Amino acid sequence: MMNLPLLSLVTWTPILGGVWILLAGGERSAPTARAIALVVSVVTFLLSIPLYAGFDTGTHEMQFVEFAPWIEVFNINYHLGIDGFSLPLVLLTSFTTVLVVLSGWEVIQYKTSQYMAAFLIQEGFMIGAFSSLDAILFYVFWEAQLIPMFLIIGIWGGPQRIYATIKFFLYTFLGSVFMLVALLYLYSQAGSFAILDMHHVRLGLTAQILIFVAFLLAFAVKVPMWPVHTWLPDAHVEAPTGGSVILAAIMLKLGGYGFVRFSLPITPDASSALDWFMIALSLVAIVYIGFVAIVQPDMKKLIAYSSVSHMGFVTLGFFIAFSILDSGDVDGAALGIQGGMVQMISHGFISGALFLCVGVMYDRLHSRQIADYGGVVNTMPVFASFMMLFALANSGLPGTSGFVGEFMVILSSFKASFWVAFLAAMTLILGAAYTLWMYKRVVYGEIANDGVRGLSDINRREFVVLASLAVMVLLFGLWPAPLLEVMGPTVDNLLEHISRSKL
Amino acid sequence: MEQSSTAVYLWIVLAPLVGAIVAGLFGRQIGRAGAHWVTIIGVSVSTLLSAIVFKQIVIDSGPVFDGAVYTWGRVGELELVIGFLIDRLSATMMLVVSFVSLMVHVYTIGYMHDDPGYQRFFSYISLFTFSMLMLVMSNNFLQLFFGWEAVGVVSYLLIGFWYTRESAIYANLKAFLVNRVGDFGFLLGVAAVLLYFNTLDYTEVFAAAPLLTGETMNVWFDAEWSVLTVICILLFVGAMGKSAQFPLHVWLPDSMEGPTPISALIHAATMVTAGIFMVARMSPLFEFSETARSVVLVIGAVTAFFMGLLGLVQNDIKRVIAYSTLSQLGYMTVGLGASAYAAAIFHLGTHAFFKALLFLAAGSVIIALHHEQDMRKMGGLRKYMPITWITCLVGSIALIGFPGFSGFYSKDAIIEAVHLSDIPGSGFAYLCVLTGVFITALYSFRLYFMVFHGKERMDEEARAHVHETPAVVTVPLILLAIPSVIIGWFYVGPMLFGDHFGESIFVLPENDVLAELGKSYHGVIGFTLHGFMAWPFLLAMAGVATAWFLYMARPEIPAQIAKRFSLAYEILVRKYGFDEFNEIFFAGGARGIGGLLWRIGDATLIDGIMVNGTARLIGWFSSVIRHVQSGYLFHYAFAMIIGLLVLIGVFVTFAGLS
Amino acid sequence: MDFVIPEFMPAAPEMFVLGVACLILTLDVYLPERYRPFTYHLSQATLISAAVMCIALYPSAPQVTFYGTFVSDAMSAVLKIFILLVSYFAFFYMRTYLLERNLLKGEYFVLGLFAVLGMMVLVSAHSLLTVYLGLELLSLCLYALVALNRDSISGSEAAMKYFVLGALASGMLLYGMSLIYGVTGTLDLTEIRDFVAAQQGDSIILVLGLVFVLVGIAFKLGAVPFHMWVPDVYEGAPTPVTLFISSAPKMAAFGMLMRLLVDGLPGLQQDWTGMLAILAVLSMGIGNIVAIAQSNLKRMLAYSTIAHVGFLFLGIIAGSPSGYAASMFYIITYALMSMGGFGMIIWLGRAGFEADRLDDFKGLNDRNPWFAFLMLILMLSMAGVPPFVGFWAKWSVLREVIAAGSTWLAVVGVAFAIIGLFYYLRVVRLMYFEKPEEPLPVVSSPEMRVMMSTNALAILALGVYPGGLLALCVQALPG
Amino acid sequence: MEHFIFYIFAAVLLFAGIRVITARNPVHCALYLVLAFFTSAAIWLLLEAEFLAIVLVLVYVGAVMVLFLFVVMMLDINLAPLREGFARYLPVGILVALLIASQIAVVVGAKHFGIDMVPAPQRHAAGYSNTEELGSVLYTVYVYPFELAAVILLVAIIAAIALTMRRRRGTKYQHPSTQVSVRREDRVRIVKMPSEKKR
Amino acid sequence: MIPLSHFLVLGALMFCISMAGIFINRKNVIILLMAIELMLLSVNLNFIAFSYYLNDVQGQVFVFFILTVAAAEAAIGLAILVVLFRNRQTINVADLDMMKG
Repeated sequence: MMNLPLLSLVTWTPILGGVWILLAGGERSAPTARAIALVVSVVTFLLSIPLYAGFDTGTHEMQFVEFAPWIEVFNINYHLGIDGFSLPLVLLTSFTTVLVVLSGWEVIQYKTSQYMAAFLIQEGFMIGAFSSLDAILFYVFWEAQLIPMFLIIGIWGGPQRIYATIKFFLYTFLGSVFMLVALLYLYSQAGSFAILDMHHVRLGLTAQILIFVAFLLAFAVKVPMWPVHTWLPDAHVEAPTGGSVILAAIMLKLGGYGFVRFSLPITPDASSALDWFMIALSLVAIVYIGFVAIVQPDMKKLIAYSSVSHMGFVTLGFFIAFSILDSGDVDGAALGIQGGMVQMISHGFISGALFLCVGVMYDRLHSRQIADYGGVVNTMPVFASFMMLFALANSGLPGTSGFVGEFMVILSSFKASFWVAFLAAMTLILGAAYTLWMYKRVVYGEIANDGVRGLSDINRREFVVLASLAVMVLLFGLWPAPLLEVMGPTVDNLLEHISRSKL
Repeated sequence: MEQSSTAVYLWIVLAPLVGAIVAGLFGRQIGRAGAHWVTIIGVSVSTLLSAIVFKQIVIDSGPVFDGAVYTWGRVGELELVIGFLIDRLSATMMLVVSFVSLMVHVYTIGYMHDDPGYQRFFSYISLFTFSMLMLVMSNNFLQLFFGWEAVGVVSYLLIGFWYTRESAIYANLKAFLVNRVGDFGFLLGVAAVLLYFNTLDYTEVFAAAPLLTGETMNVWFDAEWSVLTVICILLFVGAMGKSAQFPLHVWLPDSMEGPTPISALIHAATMVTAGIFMVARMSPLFEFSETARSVVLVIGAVTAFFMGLLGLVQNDIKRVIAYSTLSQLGYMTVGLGASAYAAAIFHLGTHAFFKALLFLAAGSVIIALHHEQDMRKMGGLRKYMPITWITCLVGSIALIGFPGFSGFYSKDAIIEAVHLSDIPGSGFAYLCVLTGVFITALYSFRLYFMVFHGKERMDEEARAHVHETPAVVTVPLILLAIPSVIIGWFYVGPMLFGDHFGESIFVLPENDVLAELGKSYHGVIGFTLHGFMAWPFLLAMAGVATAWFLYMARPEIPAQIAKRFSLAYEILVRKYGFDEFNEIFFAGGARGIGGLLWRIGDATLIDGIMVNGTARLIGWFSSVIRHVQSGYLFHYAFAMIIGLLVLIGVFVTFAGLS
Repeated sequence: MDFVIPEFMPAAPEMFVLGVACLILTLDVYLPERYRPFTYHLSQATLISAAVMCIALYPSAPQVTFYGTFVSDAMSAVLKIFILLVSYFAFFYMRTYLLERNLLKGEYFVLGLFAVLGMMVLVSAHSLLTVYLGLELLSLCLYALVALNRDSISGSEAAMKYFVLGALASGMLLYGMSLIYGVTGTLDLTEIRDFVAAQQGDSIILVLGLVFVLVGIAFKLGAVPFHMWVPDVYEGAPTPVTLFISSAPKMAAFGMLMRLLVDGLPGLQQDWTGMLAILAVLSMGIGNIVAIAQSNLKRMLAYSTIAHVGFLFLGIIAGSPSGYAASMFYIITYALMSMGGFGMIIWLGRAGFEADRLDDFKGLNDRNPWFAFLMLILMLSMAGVPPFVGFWAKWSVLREVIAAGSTWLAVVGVAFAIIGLFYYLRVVRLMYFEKPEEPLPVVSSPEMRVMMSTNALAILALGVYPGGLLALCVQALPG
Repeated sequence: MEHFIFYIFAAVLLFAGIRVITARNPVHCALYLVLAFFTSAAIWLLLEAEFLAIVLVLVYVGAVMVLFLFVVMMLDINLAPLREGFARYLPVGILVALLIASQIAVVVGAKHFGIDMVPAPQRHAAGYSNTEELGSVLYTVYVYPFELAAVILLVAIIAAIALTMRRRRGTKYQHPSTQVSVRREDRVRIVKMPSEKKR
Repeated sequence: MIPLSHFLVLGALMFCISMAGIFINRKNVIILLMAIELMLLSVNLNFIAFSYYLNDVQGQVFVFFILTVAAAEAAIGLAILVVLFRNRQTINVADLDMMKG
């Protein structure tokens, strides 16, 4: 088992599967395309399970490392490996893709094979990005995955899809090219593209700050942080359900992942010098966006904004760590960073689930406007209970995964400053306000119109999708220990690393 | 009987949960009977076991149990666990909670028997029992917070049970949000605890508390606050939310919009006591912060008095009881503030019984009148439904604290305690609670007279169908009436002056008012008799008399008073305008800010100017530049030559000069 | 004076091409109509076999012959090989296009071959004289090719503009050469280098000459402000000729740049670095920005060429062998991409219908997914999005310019790359997100399909594994 | 003396050059260009480049300029509209030209190429032949460029033909092959007839 | 003895005159071609002057080739001119603006 190149398999199976679909799939053969897509995604998921089973939680070292020279001239290598940060995200990706394939099952009628192929290829690229240890390899995966998503939004999206998707592509590209410059600069300093070597290159403060800013552009756009978040609502609203799910559940995580993999370890001094700035941005995201979400008339937009707000906790958790470290409280810092990571995973489940819920309704009524609904519970009780669970999870109810991350981050931010914690904790009120108010208007109440009256409750396929997510949400809410255990050593190592100045 | 193990405690908690899950997920399969059987069995199991535990811990004064069930998560040295702390306090609470819930379950069979959401309702209330038990049995702040929020959610579900009613779903959202405001403070409190104690485990925190008395933290720019004060106040904010203390009380009356007196009862008798319990549990912290306690004291006093006043002008039978609940909660809080924790808990217990009794009675009245809740359409019911009448009378007497009835012992103790307390604000509090007694008597007997006496104001066909309610309703009434009368006799001694709570409640000797009180305590009889000579009794009697005068003898006067003091009346009817204020200021304000940030911030500034603006700028620029490409040879040549000129100028001439 | 027969072998490919060209010329006159295809196949065979000869004669060390007027080194060999291969593709497209519109004339291939000869001379020139002659040979052929479709109004106009501006540019080049000659007293590039290295004091006249020479180079590459001919010529010329002009000669021009600046005037490096920096920024800026406003694909690609030239300069500005290698990699891959782009236009068009409006690509995904996919590859590769080779091209020049310490240039570059992405995406958007104007399926000959697919998939393949080509370029330019 | 000659010719050359680009009539322009060629040929003679001077006259004046004139005549362009709006661009043109000229002149002026910097070489001996010297290197050292020049000329020929030659209807061509291969029978017919009787 | 600089300045002047001729001349393409010839002439002057003062024959050789190429260039230029005239019936520079932007 262990001597198999698992990571490569997990990365390339879906990509090759996608190509296979494209070759096999004329437009006639939608059923085949679906079948292949499902098989491939499930296989990928199964392949990713041994990663967890065989993962040694005792060490922070990279595991399942694969190494092969790629571009010898510039010492660029096909170098894969995962640690406590990557593993959960890889699993999340392979898990979510299965659901996405299912969710698009008979909903997508136009160019089904291209749709399925796009998602599989996307999956491969994302897993590759999470598991590459070579900066350039990472960058290639990071950029390449824009292409399928660009097409997904543009081809299967809503009326404003073209504006949305081009905005999405340009925004993200804008961020990443500056990251590329930073990476190249680091290469000129470190003489190697290996991420781990970059971690140890010594840099002056100015250089660090410039690099940090370049990275920030890339990751902040991806996360997204205020004020570069405006692509997200558009993209989410216009994207097909599956697109929104992947976007929210995984692509945003690349941003957070970038922070812990690049920004913090490579530019620790800049990060601690600018942590006030990052914290401020995160708080703005949490509060400002929370308020904005309240008034959204469009469900997807509302969830999109809530994503921004929740991702604010991720960045907050990451950067609160520094001021805690100064007081020498390593556990407190660890609490913050782990909180951020947990928040990413749980947000993957919850926001994905919520987008799927909206998708379920959209498939029936072809509207995302809150005003077009009301009293859905009368006709779709089962669906209503699922959505209730996810709504509560979204508002951070203890016992659901949504609580864990926010709880840890707030706890640690209190260690840094009372007022940071105060503002962060506002999410308890705001999150509940926008989520449950939407729930009230959409699900509760008398049947609003004939559209709602004609609704049919979720079918078996949708049930499976939502139920599996519900299980995850509850599992990690009631027992996050395994997750924390996986990250533990990696986080400690990171803290130990960033507490040493590079100057 | 041997010491019971973790398994037992787990069963106490899980039995209702199992019931809830079964009834919730497989309600359709097991049917209505199945649903109520499975849940009732579940709750009975935990009631039974709680009783056993109660016997072991309290009566046989067995050892305190403090143990973890499983590790929820570990971050570095910090270990977050799910576990139980079973001492005299929690044992008592477990018994109260499970018993009342059991009653509710039974009663529900009758009350809800023709409701489509029968199974769902049972699963909710079982779930509620589970969360409540988790809350009281917790041995750490994490689990406490978990139960804390869980009960909040279940109340959200219960209030919104009839989800097609606009009022209901408005009320449940409001309830949840207001509770969230409380939890907001509570969570910060927990965070503060973690910061200063570096653990969330009760025992460790309490052990370390005395060491932190000197510690101060900087909250405002330069104001140094005692850490414990900050922690206690933050935690108490949570209690204010759950226990509906002023100004976070607004959700409770609306929660009466919920489907049934049952949900109301759930809130009145059990959920709202979570806050009281929590403060009592945190006594080792509160004891070290006088400031915090006076805050508690004042808040409680305000609630006790002003919420009572509101009860006077309500006509909805459930709302009257709801406000009385608020007022009584105020009493408990006052007790806490005066560090008469035992008294508070005691009042909590007695109140649970007689208030449950009152609610069920009201419910029975409502059923009898086919869901008519307006007291102005009632009257003279005593001949139609004697049992309800008697039990309701018992309940009311207990409520106003007539010596000998359970309410008297607990309430009187609190009043005395406040009298003895000397922390800032105690004087004001004493005044409030005294007058509160009068108010209490007034509104409860107003209700009693309007419903059961006087002329029958209900319409004809309603009267035709009025009759005593079935046994499933009346039996619980009787079962609750008995303890409402007698329970005080047995427990006033041990609970207030004995060591019923033993170590579980910690009081500093210098402010142990109950001990002070205990000096003059010579058994139940003496206490009772002394009650007849005390101010509270007289005030209560005055209240009853006034009620009789206004609503029996001269029913027209209230209207004139209302006209005479129209302003005061208006204020009361408007409930001091809290709802309007919240609606406009908070809800409206939030929506306003949101809209503003969205349209101005996101749409206009960021998207309009920064993003699309840049794009437009580049587009414009390009459409301008492209005209340089005029198509004319000479322009092209000219461009080349200018280029040449510039290059020569820069690299030859300037370079040559410099 | 005594005369020794010079070494001919290094120049064998050139001589071979020349010979066959003349042969074809004669055949073309006397061959009856039905044997005409033969000339085409013969010229294709010539290109391939010349390429083979280049590989066979791949020089281990630079060989200078013909009394220092000709040099054959690794760089020239590599450039020649790719010039020949690219021309092979170009001739193929030329034939398909001309056949469809029955404009086919033997002169196209003859002139094409002579142009190829000119490029080969240019890249392996070792004296100002041969540089000039090669350049003129190339340019004259191109002028003629542009105008060769005699009935096309735009063609003749384009040719005229191209000719006048080209002559102006070569006049400036000559003036510069005269000054350099005047100072150094020699035409041999190596001797010039040694002279400049030896001479101290102010080299202001040399710098003046350098300016003029640089103008000539910049014109050939189409760098701002000497780019004005590019859009008009690209639009006006017959599409296959545009394809030809935009691919192979760019490599030759790169070779010329290397010869004159790097072989000849390394002593003035900081001067020409500064000049190139100005031109690079201008080119990247103007090229990318104006391209946005274009509605004609040929013009759009013309401006994108200008932008690409700006990027190409970055590597040379780096001023290190690896930097030159990066630029070489850039120009080669660029040639591949632009060939594919124009090939798409040729393939989409029919007799009487030039598919050079952007709107002609609407809904291509519905009409023919495979070709839409190929075009997607081409566009994104030009935009520099991985995993296509265009990314590696940008990557390598950026890496070099950063290594050379002028990170600001890299930042400017990527900033303009973002603007560039916008108009490439517009093409993708038209193909994938819009409905076709006339939904008739796209017909194409099998060999056309093969050529296009090879072209585009090569870009993908090179993107997945660029190592080989990168290594080749690096070793082709030793320190 | 030399100076005098030089300045005369320089002046004429400049005048001719200016007139080339300013004269109204293209024919005049061509003729001024011819003048320019002549004068510069003379200046080259001062520089002892006799061969080139002669080539310039023969090839340029003899061939190229004739070609120009031929084209000018062939495309009979009406001269009237070809001039208006000329003056408007003149100032800026002159300005730029002068700017560049002055910048170049400063560099190549006396400061660097004055007589004291670059002394004039002594005259060649009487027997010296510039032609011979060129000829000796042209086919040996410069054989490669020479071939290239040949190719360029070839290309020029091909291009010129390909661009301009077109077969018109009704034009008559000679066919030498048929002319050569004609037989007597095709041309003359022998008729036998009896001779006339004498009376 | 005439200093080299005189020849060079003369060449520079001629060069600039011809350059000016190319862009101030808005009407007649033929004149552009002539201006180009003039430009080459000035370059030749430079080369010859240098080769004389350097006493080095290469310059003259270069001039020889420039003359050749210039002839070829003129031929092609005129050919293009003819084609253009046949298509457009004009050789007015200001009319050559079909393609722009």
